[in-house]
Amino acid sequence: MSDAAVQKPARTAQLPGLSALGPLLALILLVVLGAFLNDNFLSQGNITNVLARSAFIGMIAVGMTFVITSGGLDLSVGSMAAFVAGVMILAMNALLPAMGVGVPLILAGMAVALVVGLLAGLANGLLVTQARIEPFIVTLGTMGIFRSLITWLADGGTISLDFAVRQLYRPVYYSGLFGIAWPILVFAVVAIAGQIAMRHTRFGRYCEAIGSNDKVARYSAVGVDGVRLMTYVLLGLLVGLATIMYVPRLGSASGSTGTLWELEAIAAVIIGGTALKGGYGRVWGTVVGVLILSLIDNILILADLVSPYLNGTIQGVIIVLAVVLQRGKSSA
Amino acid sequence: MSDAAVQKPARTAQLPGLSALGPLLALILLVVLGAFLNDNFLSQGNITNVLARSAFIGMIAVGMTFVITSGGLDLSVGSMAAFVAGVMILAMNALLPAMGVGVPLILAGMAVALVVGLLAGLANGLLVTQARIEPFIVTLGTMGIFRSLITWLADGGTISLDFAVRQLYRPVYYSGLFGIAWPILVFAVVAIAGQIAMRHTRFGRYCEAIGSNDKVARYSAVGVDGVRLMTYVLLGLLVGLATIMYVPRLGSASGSTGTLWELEAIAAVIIGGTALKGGYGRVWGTVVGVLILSLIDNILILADLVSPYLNGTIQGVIIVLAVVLQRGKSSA
Amino acid sequence: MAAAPMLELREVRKSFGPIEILHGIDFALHPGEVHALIGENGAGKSTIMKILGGFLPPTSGQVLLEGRPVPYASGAQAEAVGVVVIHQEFNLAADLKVSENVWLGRELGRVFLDHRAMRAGTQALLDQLDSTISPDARIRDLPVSDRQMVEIAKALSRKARVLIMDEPSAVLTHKEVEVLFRQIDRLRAQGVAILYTSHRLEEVTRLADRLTVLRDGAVVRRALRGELTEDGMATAMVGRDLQDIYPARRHPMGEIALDVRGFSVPPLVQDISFTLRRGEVLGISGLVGSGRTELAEGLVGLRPAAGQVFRNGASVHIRSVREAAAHGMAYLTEDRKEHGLLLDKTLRENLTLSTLPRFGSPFISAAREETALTEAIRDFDIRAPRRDMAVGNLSGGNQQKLLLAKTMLSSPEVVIIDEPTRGIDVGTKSQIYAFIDALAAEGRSVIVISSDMPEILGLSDRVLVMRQGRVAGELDGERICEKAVVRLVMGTAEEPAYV
Amino acid sequence: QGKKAVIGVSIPSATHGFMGGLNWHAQETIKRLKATYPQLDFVLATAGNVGKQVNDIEDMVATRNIDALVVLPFESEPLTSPVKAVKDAGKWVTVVDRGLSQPGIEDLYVAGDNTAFGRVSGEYFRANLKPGAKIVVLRGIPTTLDNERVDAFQKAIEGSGIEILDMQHGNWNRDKAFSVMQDYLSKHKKIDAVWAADDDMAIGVMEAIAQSGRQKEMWIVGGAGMKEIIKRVMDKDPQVPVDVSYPPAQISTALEVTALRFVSDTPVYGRFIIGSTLITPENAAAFYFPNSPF
Ligand SMILES: Nc1ncnc2c1ncn2[C@@H]1O[C@H](COP(=O)(O)OP(=O)(O)OP(=O)(O)O)[C@@H](O)[C@H]1O
Ligand SMILES: Nc1ncnc2c1ncn2[C@@H]1O[C@H](COP(=O)(O)OP(=O)(O)OP(=O)(O)O)[C@@H](O)[C@H]1O
Ligand SMILES: [Mg+2]
Ligand SMILES: [Mg+2]
Repeated sequence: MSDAAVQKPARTAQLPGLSALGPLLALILLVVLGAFLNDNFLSQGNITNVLARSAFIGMIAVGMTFVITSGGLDLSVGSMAAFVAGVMILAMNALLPAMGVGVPLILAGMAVALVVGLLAGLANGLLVTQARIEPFIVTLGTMGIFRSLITWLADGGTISLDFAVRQLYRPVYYSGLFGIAWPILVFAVVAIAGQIAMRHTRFGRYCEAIGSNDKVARYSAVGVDGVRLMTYVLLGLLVGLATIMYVPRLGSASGSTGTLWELEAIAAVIIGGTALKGGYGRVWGTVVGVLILSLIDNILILADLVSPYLNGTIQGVIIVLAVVLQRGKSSA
Repeated sequence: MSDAAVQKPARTAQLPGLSALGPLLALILLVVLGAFLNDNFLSQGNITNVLARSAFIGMIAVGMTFVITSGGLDLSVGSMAAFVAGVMILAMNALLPAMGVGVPLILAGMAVALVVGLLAGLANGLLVTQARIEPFIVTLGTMGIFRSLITWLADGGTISLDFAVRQLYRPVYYSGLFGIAWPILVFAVVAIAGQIAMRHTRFGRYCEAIGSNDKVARYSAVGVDGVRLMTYVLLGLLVGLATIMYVPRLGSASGSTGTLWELEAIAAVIIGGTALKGGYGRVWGTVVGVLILSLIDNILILADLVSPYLNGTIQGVIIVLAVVLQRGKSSA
Repeated sequence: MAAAPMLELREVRKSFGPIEILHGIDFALHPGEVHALIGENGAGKSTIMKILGGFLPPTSGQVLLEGRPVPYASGAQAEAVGVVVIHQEFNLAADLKVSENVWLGRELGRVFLDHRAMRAGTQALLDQLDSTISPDARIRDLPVSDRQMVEIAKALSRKARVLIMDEPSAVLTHKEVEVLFRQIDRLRAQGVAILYTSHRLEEVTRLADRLTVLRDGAVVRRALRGELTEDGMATAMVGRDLQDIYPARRHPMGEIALDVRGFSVPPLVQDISFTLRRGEVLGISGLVGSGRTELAEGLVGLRPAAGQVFRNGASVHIRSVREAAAHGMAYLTEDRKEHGLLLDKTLRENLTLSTLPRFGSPFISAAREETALTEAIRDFDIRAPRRDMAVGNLSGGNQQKLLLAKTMLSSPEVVIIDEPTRGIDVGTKSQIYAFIDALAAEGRSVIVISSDMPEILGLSDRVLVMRQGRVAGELDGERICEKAVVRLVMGTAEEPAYV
Repeated sequence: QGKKAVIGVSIPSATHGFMGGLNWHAQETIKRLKATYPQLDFVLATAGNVGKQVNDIEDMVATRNIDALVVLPFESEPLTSPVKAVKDAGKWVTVVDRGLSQPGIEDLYVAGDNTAFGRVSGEYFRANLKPGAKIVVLRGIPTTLDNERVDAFQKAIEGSGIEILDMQHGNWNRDKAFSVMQDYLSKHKKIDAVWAADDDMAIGVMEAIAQSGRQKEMWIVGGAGMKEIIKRVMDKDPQVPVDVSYPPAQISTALEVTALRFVSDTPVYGRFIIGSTLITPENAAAFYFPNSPF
């Protein structure tokens, strides 16, 4: 009797269709376009530049992927980065007389960045999970708060790292290992770890479950609030890490540091195929999204365009087109 | 047998609980605070200023309420307003030689603003409903596009309305009826119409249904794409209307017109109690949200605070607090 | 008497807001026994189950596990001590895959997830259930019946001492129900205490060692196996005698209202042809996954489809439910949670959603909506503690009744009803059958898709059987009998047409 | 002559009036120079934030092989080392308007004078207001540059008995300035003068004052030299008695002088500081560019 059932065409799992590869396709098209527009586009120097500068947004976007996957949002990351950078520089300058210029001072600065990032993320996370305020509002609030705190700390101007310390710290952005710049290495590690965490650990699984249906997750013994909190803390930590790579690049922080990073990070996540409503996260997609956004900027410089005023138009069109390529998915 | 059901106290529609009144409470607290901090706060002049200023964001936020309620989002409204204002001014300046200074010219300008707004909204809506791209991405793209188009039209500078036309047009912002400024009146009409549309027409009901579960809406013979498209078109029209009230104020538009209006509008909607995920919209809440945001700015300037650098901190804290007052709801 | 109770309720009361739903329930589950809980829609069965499973706290009274107050305050904690619930509403994350759902909260693997082991474990469970669902399928893409099988697999994977099942069979066909029963028998033999509820009383007769009948939140009858006949149960539940629940049939039929030729709904449904007359009730039978739902959704424009459809002789192309409605066709979905009702909206908003234009233009008349709701509550016997409550808080059967009322509000000429009495109590079933009969009597045409064999047999003028997306055969008049239908459904013999 | 000399130009994008003017002058000058000197090529990039500007400069070096860089730093500190890297790579560097935080990097420095901008304004207030006069100030976007201007202004009026009632950020934005001024007007019964510190903000301020009908009560000093404001000064508008120059055309000077370096042998090293002057009805004509968008 059960033969009938066996005869039924076994329903096979769908292959990752064209839709999943959409952003990748867009990325490849951009690379081809770039190579076509300018011979130096594929030079090691240019590739290093593009990848290294993607690293900040990239790390943040990886963290953002978890937040969004679990149904949250964080608008504060740009301001948070500015704030963390400011506090980090102030701390290093303050410790300088006591510790002198040296690796310990740099390490202390890095520790400060991570701790401040963690605390900032914790604040967001607690407001979301404990006070139960919409993430949009919480992080809109903290976005303003961090931004104004850094402006205030900088007295409206710029907080600069002591010049001697700066010289010692510079290589963290500008040099690297085996010819690969540090930010690229760190970003790669974060991305791979993120991808593994999303696909192969409980944490990633729980983020997806919570984003898909938090009630079901709660019924299934998933510590919903804990996981949510963790996503914000993780994001805060990654903001701290991004700052660690950012400060040696520019050696200063001001009220305008990191403006609009949040929008770029969220855009990268969504372009990469993660659902804004949560429930499905794709870390490698986010990395592709970040690269797409960086490449657009890079290509705009490669070619001489009609008017710099129209950059935004081209950017906007490319972003939309990149997503049209994965239309199949979002229509589902 | 079925008596049991019928006997039940039928029509005791639930009283709006404390949670629903949360934003209202926050508004009242702010007013009390303002009155306490400065004697002029409740002066007619100040109240008129605050309300009239709120009108642009307010009208846009009313439209945004429908977009968000039906599960969408529009990040492009600020840039769209700048673009519409620019095109409107250019059109009026261009028509001036032919039409001369007069009411017909102003009316022509208004018509241009409405049509351009409508078309811009239509573009967003079609990309969302026909090309099936995530609203976040679509409107992030068009945000960049509109912004760069206005900058390009203005050649990086400011587009100014002809002085004589300006003089004729000014009263549309500065004067009013029965001592109430026009922008306030128009905003009030929009808000009331919006509230009625949300609560008492099919359109509003469909927006909520689509945002709540678009599949159910589709299975229930609701023209899901049509309604979604309508929300973007309506928002575009309201951006046009807001522009009509905005242009007579300063008579100019530039690349910096309307920056961050989108964030303010969305924040107002969410503070007002509409769910960011869609499914539940509250137009009067949005109005309260807009007023809260305007009042915070107003109070910050009227009161003498520690440092203007910290304005953002206070703003952020108040926004979060305003929402804590309706915590009950969002935790549900 | 059997061993000491495993799980027990003493004097349990439960109120939602000011309304008391359970009025002092005493109730016990014993190891190695199947205990059936039956009652009308809204009697409080699901509520009792949620209290037992730790998902709801009782307002007063005690819940005891092996004689001691339960050591859990949430469903998750209850599961940890072996009290497992299969909910009436699905408890699956739609974006996740089957195996991900089965293991949710108890994933295998130390640091990294052991995908292979979990997949294999899921496959083994599904095999045990004779199911062909892929462990890698996303829940979102599965039909309700498959989701129910996943729910069962998920529950079986938990090492249960107490297994509580809230209408697990409502969405299953005969064949799957058999599979389920085999599993229940196996667990009973292993000494698991099982609580079962269903509106199909023959299942209760087949399974239950012990029976509790609930009415309006109070226990009205307790019985042991064999003490009550199905009629007796129905009488105890409803509080009055029930006549034959199927209407005396046969109306004069009119001309052809719907003519479907060579209709395909990719990927499964191929080349379907049938006709439907005015005043006719056409039953569609088939296994889970045979494509009945796809066919129906294709017909009303919910899925892309190919082929010809004629309404009253005129060729029509229907691309959306709106167009279907314009041609007088309506479809009642089998998936009321995902496709049927807005769970966070009130009864009124749900009832009128598909027919809003009738309630006033440009402004909706709330008064007329209220009137319609009052009528729906009366006609369909919808039991709601409050009229302005969210539909998600209604009992499952009452949601189904509301969905029926909503579909019927459009007074369609041709109505396709997918699983009309899913989760509906016996008392109300006869009302719904009478209603369907009345539709036919008015000269409307009805298609009933059902996994409930007696229902197909009792209602249909003609039966269409589907297998693997194709028409396996058609039966009418005297040829409609259980054997013939089953044979076609299973594809085990040639068409018994000339018997 | 095989290879063209490439000059990279990196400036902030046109987010407010002054920068809009600067963008316009940059583009016009590039057009003109390209036409005049076919052996020159230009790469123009505009950036909305510091990070983007650093990226642009990196890209110009890596992909466009620039021979010279003309840069108006978004902020001084963070651009110092990226620009230094360009210099170290052997390129010509011209810095415009905002100096780098380390001296001696640039070959050519063309700038306005922020301190003078604040001081000249302050001195006008000091000379034209009685002790005890009350003024309000609108500040720009919180930046070092804004701080310099405000500090110089405050220093210039020190001891004059002029009271600053309020100082809030108007972000060099008309709309924001409008609403800040509206609030000042509700808050303060008596205001003798407004230092709007920027002509865009001055426009917003004037509208707010016009609305309150208090035009007679106070005058306004903006800054930068927007054509509408210069026109009013020329026309002896009592509300806008003077303006303070801070010419967006400085970018043209920088570009022209840099170009000169590549088309002739003229030695062009050095510093060109374009002072801020008080624009009065007498000299206004010299500052009036009716074709500029600014
Ligand atoms: N969260 C809630 N809030 C308000 N009322 C509720 C809630 N949950 C259940 N109820 C009410 O409690 C009553 C009992 O519901 P329950 O789901 O236990 O019924 P049931 O016996 O399972 O019925 P069915 O056979 O239809 O599934 C119903 O009237 C229902 O509306
Ligand atoms: N070859 C196939 N490829 C992909 N999906 C398939 C295939 N065969 C069947 N399906 C899926 O199986 C399901 C068919 O079930 P459908 O709901 O139409 O059956 P049904 O007869 O209505 O059964 P029930 O309603 O009782 O579940 C559909 O979801 C369909 O997508
Ligand atoms: Mg139930
Ligand atoms: Mg079906």
